[in-house]
Amino acid sequence: MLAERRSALAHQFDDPAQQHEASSLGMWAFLLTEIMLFGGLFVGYTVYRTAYPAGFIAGSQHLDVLLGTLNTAILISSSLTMALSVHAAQVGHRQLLIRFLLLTMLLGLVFLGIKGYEYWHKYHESLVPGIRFSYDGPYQSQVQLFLVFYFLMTGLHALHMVIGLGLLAILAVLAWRGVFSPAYSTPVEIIGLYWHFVDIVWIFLYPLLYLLG
Amino acid sequence: MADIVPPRIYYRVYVTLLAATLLTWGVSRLHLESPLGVMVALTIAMAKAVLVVLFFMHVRYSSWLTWVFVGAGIAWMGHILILTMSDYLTRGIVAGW
Amino acid sequence: METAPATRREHYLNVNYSPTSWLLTTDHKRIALLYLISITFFFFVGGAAATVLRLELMTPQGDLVQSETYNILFTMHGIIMIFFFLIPSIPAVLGNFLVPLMIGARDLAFPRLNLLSWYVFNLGGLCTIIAIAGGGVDTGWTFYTPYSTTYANGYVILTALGVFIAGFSSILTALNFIVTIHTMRAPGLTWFRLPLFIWAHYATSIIIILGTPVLAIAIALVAVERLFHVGIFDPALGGDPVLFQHLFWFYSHPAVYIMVLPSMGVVSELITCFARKRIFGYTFIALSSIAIAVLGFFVWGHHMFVSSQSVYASMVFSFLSMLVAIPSAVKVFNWTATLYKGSIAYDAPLLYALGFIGLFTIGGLTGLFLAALAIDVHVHDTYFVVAHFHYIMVGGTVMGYLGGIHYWWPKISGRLYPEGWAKFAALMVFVGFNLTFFPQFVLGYLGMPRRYHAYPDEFQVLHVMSSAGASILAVGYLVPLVYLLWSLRYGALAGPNPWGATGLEWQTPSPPPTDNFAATPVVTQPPYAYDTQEEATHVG
Amino acid sequence: MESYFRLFPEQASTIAGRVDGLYAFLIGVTVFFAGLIFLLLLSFLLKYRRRPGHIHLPHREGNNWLEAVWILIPLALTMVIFVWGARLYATVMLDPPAGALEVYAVGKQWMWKFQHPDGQREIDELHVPVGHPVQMTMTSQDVIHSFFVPAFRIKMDVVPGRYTTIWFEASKPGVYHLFCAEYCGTAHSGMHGRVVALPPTQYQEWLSSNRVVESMASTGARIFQQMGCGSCHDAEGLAPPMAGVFGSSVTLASGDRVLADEGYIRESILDPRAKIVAGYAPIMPTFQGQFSEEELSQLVAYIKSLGKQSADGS
Repeated sequence: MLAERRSALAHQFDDPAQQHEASSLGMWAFLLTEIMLFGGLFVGYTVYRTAYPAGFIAGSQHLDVLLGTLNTAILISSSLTMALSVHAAQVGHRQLLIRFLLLTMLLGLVFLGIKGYEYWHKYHESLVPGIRFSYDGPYQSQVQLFLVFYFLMTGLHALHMVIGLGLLAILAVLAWRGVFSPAYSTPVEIIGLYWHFVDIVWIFLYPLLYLLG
Repeated sequence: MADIVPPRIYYRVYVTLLAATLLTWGVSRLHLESPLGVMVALTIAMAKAVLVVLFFMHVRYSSWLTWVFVGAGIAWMGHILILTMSDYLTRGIVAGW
Repeated sequence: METAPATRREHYLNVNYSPTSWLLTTDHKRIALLYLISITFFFFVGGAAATVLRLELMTPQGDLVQSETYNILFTMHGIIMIFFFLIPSIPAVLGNFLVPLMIGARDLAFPRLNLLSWYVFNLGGLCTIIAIAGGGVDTGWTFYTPYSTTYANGYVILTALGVFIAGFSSILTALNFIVTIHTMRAPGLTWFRLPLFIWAHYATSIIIILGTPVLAIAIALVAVERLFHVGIFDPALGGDPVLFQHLFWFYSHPAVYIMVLPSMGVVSELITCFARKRIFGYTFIALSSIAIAVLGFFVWGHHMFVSSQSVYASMVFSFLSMLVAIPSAVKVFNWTATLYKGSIAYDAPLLYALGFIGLFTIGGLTGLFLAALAIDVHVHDTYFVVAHFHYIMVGGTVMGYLGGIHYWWPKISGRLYPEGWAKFAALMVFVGFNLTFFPQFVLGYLGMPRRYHAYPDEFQVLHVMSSAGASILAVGYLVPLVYLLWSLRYGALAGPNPWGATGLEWQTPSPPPTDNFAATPVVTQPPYAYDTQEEATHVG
Repeated sequence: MESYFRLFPEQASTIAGRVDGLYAFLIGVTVFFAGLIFLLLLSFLLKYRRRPGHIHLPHREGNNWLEAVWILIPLALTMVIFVWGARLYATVMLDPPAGALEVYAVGKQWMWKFQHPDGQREIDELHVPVGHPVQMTMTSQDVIHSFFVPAFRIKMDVVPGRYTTIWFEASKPGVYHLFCAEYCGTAHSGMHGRVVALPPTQYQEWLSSNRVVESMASTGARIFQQMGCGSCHDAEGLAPPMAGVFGSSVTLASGDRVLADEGYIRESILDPRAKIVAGYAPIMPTFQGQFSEEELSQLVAYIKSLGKQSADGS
């Protein structure tokens, strides 16, 4: 029922092509706002990174490069499975679509698991500014500033991942109900755009946070 | 409707992205001088992002309007960074910070 | 003559009267009315705060309210008027109502997002109202750090959350406009046949999309710093308070253009209609809207000339600020030239439009004072600034908003407003406004700082003039509220096109049917083709 | 009555007249363009009002020459305004004339605290000589304030965590308003004081009648002693010697060079490891939280005085 209504052409559009164009353009416009949302944080990061290079390098040493690299690979893999999901939807291969969507979600969950482990580890090391923080080494306030940005940037990114996982779950259910077809794969495509965007943010976070020094 | 991209392109892009990740990690082990190291890391990140945008996000096969939107995003991101830094980087010249 | 409602025609207002048909509507016209109710409420809340401020300032001593209260009042006045009235005013009410009508579409591209944006808006408003009811907040609408993060009193986080949430409602509206204008124009409606109102809304939407998220993140950082006591902007922990100003003004300067561009769009419509003439320099006006949207992002540092920003950066920002004056000047000259050899009818909407041109001209020219570095050093954070931005935001935006409400009222309600009362109100607003804010230019140059609860005696005469003007202004705002409500029931039936205007919105009945047009219109000529129309039959 | 209603503020500094000159020019521009627009609007409204028998004339959609005129003329004018404003701004914001009197200011909620080089302290009142440049070095103990003297046409934000500077030269004896122009909380409007500009001889009298035991630099020297700063900074090789540092260009361990100004000295006391001087180990502990802003400025004044002595000596 719901499925049928969704696949139907909304009353304000003339034809499916127009609807598809509008949806995809809408997602791109939304991604523009997302870029600027992260952009504010990137500006803050750049300002302080320039002002306190040594302190930021010292802060970066407290991150686990191996886990960061692993997570980068996982997220890139999830982008691949997402792209393959879109392909499966476009060619109308329902089983493959469901499988790739679930795989994407699985990879996303692994990413969040590793991220959670890193957070937990920071908590144990008392390196969570504002919650549990004690640090006696050099550049104390600058290391704290670095970690504030680490948590803000990865936290905002993780929040986007969680939202993305929710959207993927909805897609998986809809796919299971057989909503998508070669004539109607728009939702998979636009949520795919969102997922890839989240991937791109991480592609920048990885060198900026983990690979200093 | 969007063109359908053959999966083998996705796989190729995927392998390139993984290789680039390894590369950037490897380069970071070399502990290059501060500006150079950052430049290399950011250039690789930029290249990876371009690959994702062009292929995974289908921009290579999309209308000019999508290109405009992507361009606007990059331009505005650069703009807020450059104009803000124009303050911070010229402060030292004057007394103060 | 319109036939009496005996032959009941179905339109968007009478199609269903149930409360849920309003609260769950996805009709852009109904959502526009929902917004109209919300922002009118916020306008009068913000206005009430201003009334107390003006009363307090009649005497140099702080005798009517305590300093704490005064600070809360001007903060609430700023936050409510800017985020909950001015920014949504024209886009969310007139824009929502007219964008699909003007481009010949049945609705916006994402009607459910549109409804969501209204709920999000009210949620943000609710947070702010709760913060006020609980005792308010005293950061100023600018939330400057480290005051807001460490020292301020009251519900800073809740208010910040309100502003944050409201930001997303304007993002949703803007996203809808951009997509709708790109994909849903009627056949034949090319970009350079679009009404200038649409161009203005397109430009505004660009600013909202690219700017609002930066404000959101800046405000979120303030909340994080206040909540967790980590130094992001606090110098005691290695932060930089000036960074907040950069992030804040990156949005909040372009926000001025979010407020005034739609108003310029309205004025373009009004001038052509009441001069019965094609607009002069259509392309220049259209492109100047885009130029303002883009250049508007390059000038934020002119709020920071004395903030300890680098002298060189200040010079760059001053230079860029000068450039943004040009597209504004282009618009004013073209509107003036449009009246040349027209056939001008002095209806109330035109009076508002003329008021807009006059006040915006003053507001724009005084903007040059503030962009000129050495003058800004003296007048920064004085009443000169207060006067300047009220000329732009009230003299500009509110004039355009009221003009637009009057002009499209017959379309929205199907009824005519009483013309005599409307002219009277327009005059009150114009006179009251100038009396309120012109003396503030003088005050500012004399050195009266803004946000002062008490002040030295020598400023009193000008303050009293200003307060007197404000009382006239208040009448000017209350009168339309009364007669517009009155006209809903007693106004004469309007008919589809009472002004004899061009534009697709006038080619459908008033009020329009839910789907806007019986058949999708086809556009064959440029906008404002008053010269190809038959001689107007409208009697002015 | 006259003092209760005026259109322009008093001119009491050397730059006030120059700022007013630009202001007058801008008023001229405003009156001209606003007047032009109003006159045109008014004449069109009257001449082309809709009336029976009024005929539509042939329509013009635009005129590119006209557009060029009203783009280029405003552009040229704004460039004049920009250059004029920027030059004047550079005069006010950049370095003060040599030999300026250096006064330190600390803003806090809700008062101004000043200290003169010879050690005189004032609260909410600042005595300055007429005809001699004064440089303010300012910081804040809490939130952002702004030092604003309308009669001098100067204003500068006073920002916590850093020094900001502004200079002026009073040109007319008198008592002038000093306002805090950046909103700073509950008693923001109560944070005002007076600037008393005195003729040089009276200023000297005022200084001597307020004779204090110590100049700022000697207080700074005493703090330097008490805190044991000398045990490293006076010892060979442990820490950089302080003599001659101020105003010099310091090479850092990172290879960068910085100018040793007030801000650098302040930062090096509070966050010694932020900029390590080349050739020294990062052994200095932070003094964050151990000095008031006044004490910091006294230390700065002391180190500044050492810089000058050696400069004189060499």
